[in-house]
Amino acid sequence: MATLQLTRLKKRYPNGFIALHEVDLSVAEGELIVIVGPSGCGKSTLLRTLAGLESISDGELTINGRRVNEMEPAERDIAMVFQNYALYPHMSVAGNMGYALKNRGVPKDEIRHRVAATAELLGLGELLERRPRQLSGGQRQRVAMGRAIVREPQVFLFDEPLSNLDAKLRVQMRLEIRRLQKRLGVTSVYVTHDQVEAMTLADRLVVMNGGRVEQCGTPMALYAQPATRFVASFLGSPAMNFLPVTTHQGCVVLPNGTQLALPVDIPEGRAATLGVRPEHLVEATSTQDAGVTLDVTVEMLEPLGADMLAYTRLPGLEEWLVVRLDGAHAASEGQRLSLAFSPTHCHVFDADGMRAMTERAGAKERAVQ
Amino acid sequence: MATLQLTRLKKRYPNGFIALHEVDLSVAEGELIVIVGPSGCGKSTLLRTLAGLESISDGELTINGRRVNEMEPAERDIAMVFQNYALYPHMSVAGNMGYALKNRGVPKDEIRHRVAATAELLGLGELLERRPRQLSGGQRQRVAMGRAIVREPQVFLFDEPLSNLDAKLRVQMRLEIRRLQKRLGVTSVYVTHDQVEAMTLADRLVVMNGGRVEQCGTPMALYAQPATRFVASFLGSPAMNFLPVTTHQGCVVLPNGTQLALPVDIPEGRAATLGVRPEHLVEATSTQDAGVTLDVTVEMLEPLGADMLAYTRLPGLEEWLVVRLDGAHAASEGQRLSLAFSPTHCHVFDADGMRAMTERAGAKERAVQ
Amino acid sequence: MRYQRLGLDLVSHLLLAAGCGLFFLPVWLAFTASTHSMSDLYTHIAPLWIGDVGLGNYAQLLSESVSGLNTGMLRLLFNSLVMATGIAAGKIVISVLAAYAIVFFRFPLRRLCFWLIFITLMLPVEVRILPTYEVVANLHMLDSYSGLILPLIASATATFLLRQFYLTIPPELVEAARIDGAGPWRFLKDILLPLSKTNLAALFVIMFIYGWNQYLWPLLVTTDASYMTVVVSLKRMLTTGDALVPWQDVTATAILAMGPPILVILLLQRYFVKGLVDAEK
Amino acid sequence: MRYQRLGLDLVSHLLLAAGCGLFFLPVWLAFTASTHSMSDLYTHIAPLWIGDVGLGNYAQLLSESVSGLNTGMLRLLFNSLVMATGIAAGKIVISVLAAYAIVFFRFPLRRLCFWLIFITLMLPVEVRILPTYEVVANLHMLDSYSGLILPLIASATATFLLRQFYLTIPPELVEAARIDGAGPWRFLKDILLPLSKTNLAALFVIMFIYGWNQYLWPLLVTTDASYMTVVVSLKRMLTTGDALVPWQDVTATAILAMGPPILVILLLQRYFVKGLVDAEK
Repeated sequence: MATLQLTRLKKRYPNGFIALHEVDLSVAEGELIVIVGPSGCGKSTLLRTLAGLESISDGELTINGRRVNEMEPAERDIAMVFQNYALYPHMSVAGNMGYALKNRGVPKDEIRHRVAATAELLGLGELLERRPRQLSGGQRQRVAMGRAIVREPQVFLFDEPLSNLDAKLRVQMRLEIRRLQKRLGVTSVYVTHDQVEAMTLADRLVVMNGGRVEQCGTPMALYAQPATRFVASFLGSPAMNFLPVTTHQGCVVLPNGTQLALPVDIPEGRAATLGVRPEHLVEATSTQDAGVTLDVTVEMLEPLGADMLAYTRLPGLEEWLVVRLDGAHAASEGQRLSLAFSPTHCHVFDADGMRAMTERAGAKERAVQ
Repeated sequence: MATLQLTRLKKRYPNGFIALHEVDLSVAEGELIVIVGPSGCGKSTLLRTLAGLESISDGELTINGRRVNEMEPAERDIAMVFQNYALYPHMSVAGNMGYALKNRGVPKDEIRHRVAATAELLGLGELLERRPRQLSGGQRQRVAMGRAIVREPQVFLFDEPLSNLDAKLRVQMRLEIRRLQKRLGVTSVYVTHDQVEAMTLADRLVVMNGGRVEQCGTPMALYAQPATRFVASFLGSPAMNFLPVTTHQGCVVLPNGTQLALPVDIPEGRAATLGVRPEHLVEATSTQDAGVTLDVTVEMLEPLGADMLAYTRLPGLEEWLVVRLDGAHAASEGQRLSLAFSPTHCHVFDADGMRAMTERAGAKERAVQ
Repeated sequence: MRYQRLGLDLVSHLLLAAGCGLFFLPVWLAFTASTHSMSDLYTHIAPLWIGDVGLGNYAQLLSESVSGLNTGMLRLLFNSLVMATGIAAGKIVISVLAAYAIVFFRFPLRRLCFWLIFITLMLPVEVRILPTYEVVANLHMLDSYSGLILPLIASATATFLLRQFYLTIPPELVEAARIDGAGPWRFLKDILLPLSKTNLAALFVIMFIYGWNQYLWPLLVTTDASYMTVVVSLKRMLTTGDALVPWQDVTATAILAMGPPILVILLLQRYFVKGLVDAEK
Repeated sequence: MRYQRLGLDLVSHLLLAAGCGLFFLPVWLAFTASTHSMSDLYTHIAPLWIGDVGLGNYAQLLSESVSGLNTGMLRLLFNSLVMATGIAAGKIVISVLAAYAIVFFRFPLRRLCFWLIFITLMLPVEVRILPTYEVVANLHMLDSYSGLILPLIASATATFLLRQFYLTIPPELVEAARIDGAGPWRFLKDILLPLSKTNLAALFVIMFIYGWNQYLWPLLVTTDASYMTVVVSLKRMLTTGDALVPWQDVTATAILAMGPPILVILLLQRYFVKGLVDAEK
């Protein structure tokens, strides 16, 4: 239960590679921050500098207002859950969970008591005498959690803790981690490359790319109003569709010539990108209000059960336009569809990939409506 | 381009473990069959017996009507794509692709010609001189595909070829594999544990569990009308909701006492399970027609972007009831919801997990409607 | 996952049988020779079956002092045991520390260190034997156990084997231990040593045998027969000047000399085999 | 991922420096001694700097025949080279085949085979030296290169190291090769040998040094000086009876004897170091 403050944090490796470019972030007490990004974006490096496993090149890191830049990991009072769990293979579950306490000189009786209480909380009571290799993946994951919890640290750090589990178990453990974190109220930083995990777990989401923070905010805010094209394409599955557009008299002009009145902030005649999410493309009815329609051809269908993804193509365009149809939709490959979408669901990005819409104030309500 | 016929195929290991219990399956020319199931269900063993890497204990396997039970892998004229690609690390891409041809004594000129043509098809033309370790994951995957294609085999076997790729690349390669397979028209058997991959790729889907085939059919048929509770829970994400029910005078009785007239095939008073998919639970409007309503409390919300999953609970029941709401839905935790669903979307399973609905004929149209 | 049908099944089995013979025949011949009387041995060549003296030669060897030396066989065996144990234990302590430093610490001379240890691979005791002798003599360690043991202790091979093993330990384990407040020594004691138990047992056996079989160094460094080892005494028995070589004693000593290594293997076998086999699961 | 701040930095560096000294001092002393005249060596103890004879002792050694033997130093070096190369090459061929059979074939006696090879670990040539001598003598291989080489060829260590490496080869690679129509021999030739290139080079170096440093076996099996090896000749020089030991020749020979192993290391270094280091990436 602590606050965490990163001020212009920088990490440069001896070989000159800069893994983190001046990262600023403050984490409130009890908050669960998820850092998400593709591999190589610096998210793991960031977590490891927080843990003290990597030195900080520049900037300041404070926990509860106390500068910890130079402290050893054990002195920072943090706990970390590793991707491969990093359980000590030769120790029992109880030994694994109690090892940090033992190193701190906590009396044996108290260790036993605290380990038992934590094991109870996680449903590991029966397994205390087992070795890690005798446990299933999910159980190992729980033991790794228990090892972190039993120390009652100031901050939890999670390094992709669910990526070694299968899909079903991942969903279940995701719920469990969220519930535990809320219940214990411990400030947490969680790193993942999986945008679904990120969206569902985060109080606030930090999207990183190339060692920089692209955007930070609540999951739905980022989804509804991505600040950059990168964020827009990273969050959401299937990914957002992008169409090359130009601007003309304050309107954006679609590849098929349609003009769309959007409050964009791009000089006349410049190239830009229009983004529309697959679920915002709907089949046009005759009485379409104020929207835009696109006539496309279905090239491939992917039945997902509840939904059906249609990979369609606008004449003369290279990119797919992915549409999310109902799972029981009767579409067939080669069929023509007329798609409509509303200007409120449009995102425009300039040539540098930055969001280029003027209305900051009203956008959120509209997008979330 | 061949047919494949498995007749009461059985695999028993020397230690007595039976990995496959009399599997029957016939694969038509050019068909893409996907075998899906949880780990340990025997799907990989099945593929390996087809390849000749595991011996067959009993039953018969024919390719194009020719019995191949005792043939060496190389004699069966099949090609296999492995999960870890299994590229020869010391050979160039061209060397990897041409190795099988070289072993068959194909003249060097022809090897070069065929390798070049296949590389062209897969967009590997530039990479022929590279070593596998110089390639990205997606490129390695392509080389593994190329090695299979260049031999022009009778049958392709795929052993979870996409599971080492990240999410975005997986979607892309999934589309590419499907396109290639249709274009080449080679009979294929594809093994995966990922139900999304299975649904989107398969001409026909084989769901396995515990060494037995649970159900076989088109993806949408299995999704709409699962033959067992296992198939129902395995396909679809989020998974189907199950409620314990009893039967009374030809009706099923929900935990909250509601009676539902369904054509079930279960003796009076017996316990059964009612399954409803999350996307078929909708918020009840006042003018609900003929449906059933359940009053639930929202316990946890997972925003996925386009959708919002609500984990709700029916009073007095242990299990979650998962509902798929719109991504912009204003639900909050602790809120009460009234959910409605239509009898046409219900699945009833008996105590053994078998589908127990009498109407076979009309069900499909209704479920897919 | 393996080739099962072979085509050359028969050939490989014949080769195997021949290999077994090649390895075991000499041991068997040595044993049978040790159960014959000296006169028997000089009238027959290579007896293939147990002779009429039975274990008599052994009883005599163990009770009397060895011919040409005023030391008993038991003393020789004890000397060999002390030397082999000392060398094996010393090598393991040195190697564990060296491999630990090389793998887990980042210090400026890590690369140099690696090369230095590597170079000792090409400097076995035989090559540096003369200067080493001088050093040991100056330190008055001739005819002592420490003189027998210390110069043979540095072991590049063991360091390399341990290093290879340490490199397979996931870095996350080290990091988890750091976060759990374990310093370098505690990590060594609580995590690394317990994890390398089987490897250490295997190394101990190999090094024990290496130490046991040392010949040239003990020969040089001991003049006092009460520090002589079994292997050296074997050579002594062969150089009898004009007298006949007592082959029955020589072979009996050879068989006796195989005893302690076999005993060590049997004692540590559980760990040893696990250490060698575990990669196979 | 490693401990970086140490607290015992200074101590470890001092230990390192001491270690270097311990390893290098003897070599340096040997070299300086070899550049002095015999009379110098018997008036001073352990000269620490190069003497006034310079490389004269070397020139003399290489041009004249070795004192007490009617063979030149070059012949001795050549003999050592043939023996070491033969042993190293032979060991590698045997080990590759044995490890290949053990890892990739399922035959009924696999377990037994494993144990047999394992047992040879405890039977180094010194232990089975007498019966082996008898066999070699009966086959008329005394005073021949084959007699020097063949009995030293079976190598449990090399087989084990290769086996460990082969076990790391993913089974899918073997399966892919089977599907690609590669039989056992073709798999060995096309896949396994190219993949183990670096390991084989490393093994060759280690085995070459092992062979080069053999002492007891060449001593027994050669009576003809034209088959004598350098290492054996060193020992000969030390046992001069009543005459003074020619220390300048002994040390010069020792330095010369270190040459070929160093040359082999330099030649194969690229592979060797890669084989040892590659786990580190």
